[in-house]
Amino acid sequence: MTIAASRRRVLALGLAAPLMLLCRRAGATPEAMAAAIEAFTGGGTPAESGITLDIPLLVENGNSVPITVSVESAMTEEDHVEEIAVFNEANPLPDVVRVRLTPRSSLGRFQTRIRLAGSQTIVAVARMSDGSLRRAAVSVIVTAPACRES
Amino acid sequence: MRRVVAAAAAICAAGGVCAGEGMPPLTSTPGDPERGRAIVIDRETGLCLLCHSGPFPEVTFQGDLAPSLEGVGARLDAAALRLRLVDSRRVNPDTIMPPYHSTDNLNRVGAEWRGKPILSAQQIEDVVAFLATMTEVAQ
Amino acid sequence: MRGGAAALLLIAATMASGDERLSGTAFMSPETRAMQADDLANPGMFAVLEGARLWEETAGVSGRSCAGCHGDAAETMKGVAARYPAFDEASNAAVDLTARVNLCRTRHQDADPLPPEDPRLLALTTFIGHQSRGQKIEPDPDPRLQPWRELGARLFRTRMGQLNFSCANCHDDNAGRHLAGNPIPQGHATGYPIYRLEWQSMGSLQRRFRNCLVGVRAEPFAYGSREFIALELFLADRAAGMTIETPAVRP
Amino acid sequence: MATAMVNIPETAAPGEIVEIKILISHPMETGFRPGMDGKLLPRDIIRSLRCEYDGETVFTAELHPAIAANPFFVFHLRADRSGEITLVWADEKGNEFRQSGQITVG
Repeated sequence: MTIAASRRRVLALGLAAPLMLLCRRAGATPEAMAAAIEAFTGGGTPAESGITLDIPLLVENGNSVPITVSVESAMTEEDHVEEIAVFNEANPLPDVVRVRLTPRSSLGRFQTRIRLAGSQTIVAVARMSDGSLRRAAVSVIVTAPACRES
Repeated sequence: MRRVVAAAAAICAAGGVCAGEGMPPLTSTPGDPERGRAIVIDRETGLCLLCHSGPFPEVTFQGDLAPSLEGVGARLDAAALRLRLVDSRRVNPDTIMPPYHSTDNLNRVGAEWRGKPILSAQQIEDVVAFLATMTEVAQ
Repeated sequence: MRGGAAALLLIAATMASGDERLSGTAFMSPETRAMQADDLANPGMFAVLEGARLWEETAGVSGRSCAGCHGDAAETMKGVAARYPAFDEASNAAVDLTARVNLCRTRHQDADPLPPEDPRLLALTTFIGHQSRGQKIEPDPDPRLQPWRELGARLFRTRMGQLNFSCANCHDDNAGRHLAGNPIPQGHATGYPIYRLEWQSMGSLQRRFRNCLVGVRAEPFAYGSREFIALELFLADRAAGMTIETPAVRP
Repeated sequence: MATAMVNIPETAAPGEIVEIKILISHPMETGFRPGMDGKLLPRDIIRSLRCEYDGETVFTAELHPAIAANPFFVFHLRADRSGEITLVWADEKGNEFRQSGQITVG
């Protein structure tokens, strides 16, 4: 099994919350996120309801942030969630994760852990089997930016 | 490296805040309040808001180990502010405030920092100039 | 802040029992606590699994495994981490669990010691520590450890670095307050080795010490140094009776 | 090598919604982070995860570098027949890993 390499040079400054940002400057921007969402939606306009993005509003460490996306759906053959995509506006890349569900998923929901390079808005977009779209956005505050090694 | 020598500091009784104590300017160039503000809010230069809080809307997370900086310019004059920045231990030997312009009696300072004060004399003047403008207290 | 209310509840519950000491767990967000509490969500459990594998694996020219001498760790290692650092007769010194693993390697397995923070060393110490999860910290009372105890207590109160902070300045005098928004825990080492979100990996208590020392711009002590072992022993005394959580998750 | 801790229920009532949980041991190196030498560490991520239930793909995920180290996923299935539930995940070097569990419905 693989365990993340743990020996790295001690570089950070500051007190218990060390302060040196070792990431490259973030590459994603609100515009890059909008473009990625546009590519996913194909230009359709999502409804701002029927979907919930659950994420802590105040994040202790951007290296691991739990998120749950829940989409209201009967999850039948005729009417189910086909795909959910999560986007961000401040990491190096706008894409976070995409999942494809099936009627046998039984719930339009999944949970994972993501990285956030600083405070920003996270957007989840769901595409339903009838082609309709739903969207939820949450602004989160990250107390300690990700990608620092101390 | 030249030892940083503080001039004319009135040493007060332990823990006490004495009237009239202070320190004259460290440089002949007056401090720049704008540069001082930038130092105060910077987490790697001034480090102030790790422990203090204050009216700095752009800094989301501020500390609560030390008093708010709001109105500090009304409580202390420039000379008193300077003394506390240069070496707060002269006012209170048990203070947790780092000595910003003194390298006296420090222990195991990391190689990168050894013999160097946290802020230069001019940076101290900039911060003093800025803090002295902080005379308002929100109602 | 959602974490605040839950942490206060924990604090209230603990104070009712007459002990005001709190593990770092009490200062974490509900999300990070949940990550620690569920073994199937806690990445530290990978170190436990890897340690279990290494426990059975032979090392060095001796061809011996840990299990070859110590048998079933669930029985023989139960409570061991709760008593460390301990006095080692042969070297006439205090040794922590990490040093003990390496002493076993050199003395009994005829193997090279593993370098500090080596994933295998972390896995073995996490696995051994995990055998004491739920048990109370019970420091070794050996009187020969007294000089280490005193050194550790002194170091904890010694101001260091350009920023001139001691451990006690934060973890005794200002625990519960916030350093730029981050709550300062009481500094009880109940869950080491830990999976730290900041590191995105496992790390030892000594690595954590080094973080703090670098943070106050001090020259960190070396891995395995007398000073670090002494600090570990002092922290064990300070946390005596608290419950071992290895592998803990920390932000 | 990549191991994982997987939670697949062993039994379920017909039609019951069961939770599947997986934690994969993997650094998810983003390719944006410098190593000791100051050079960027090469990207190394788990790129995909899928769940097969009795041979049918019921859930897939496409992972990006923004997924945290040691990827963790929780999702659900409707248990309507006994069979094998297999989780399959792959990195970008072509390595594929799988772990299975048998679920008995009835």
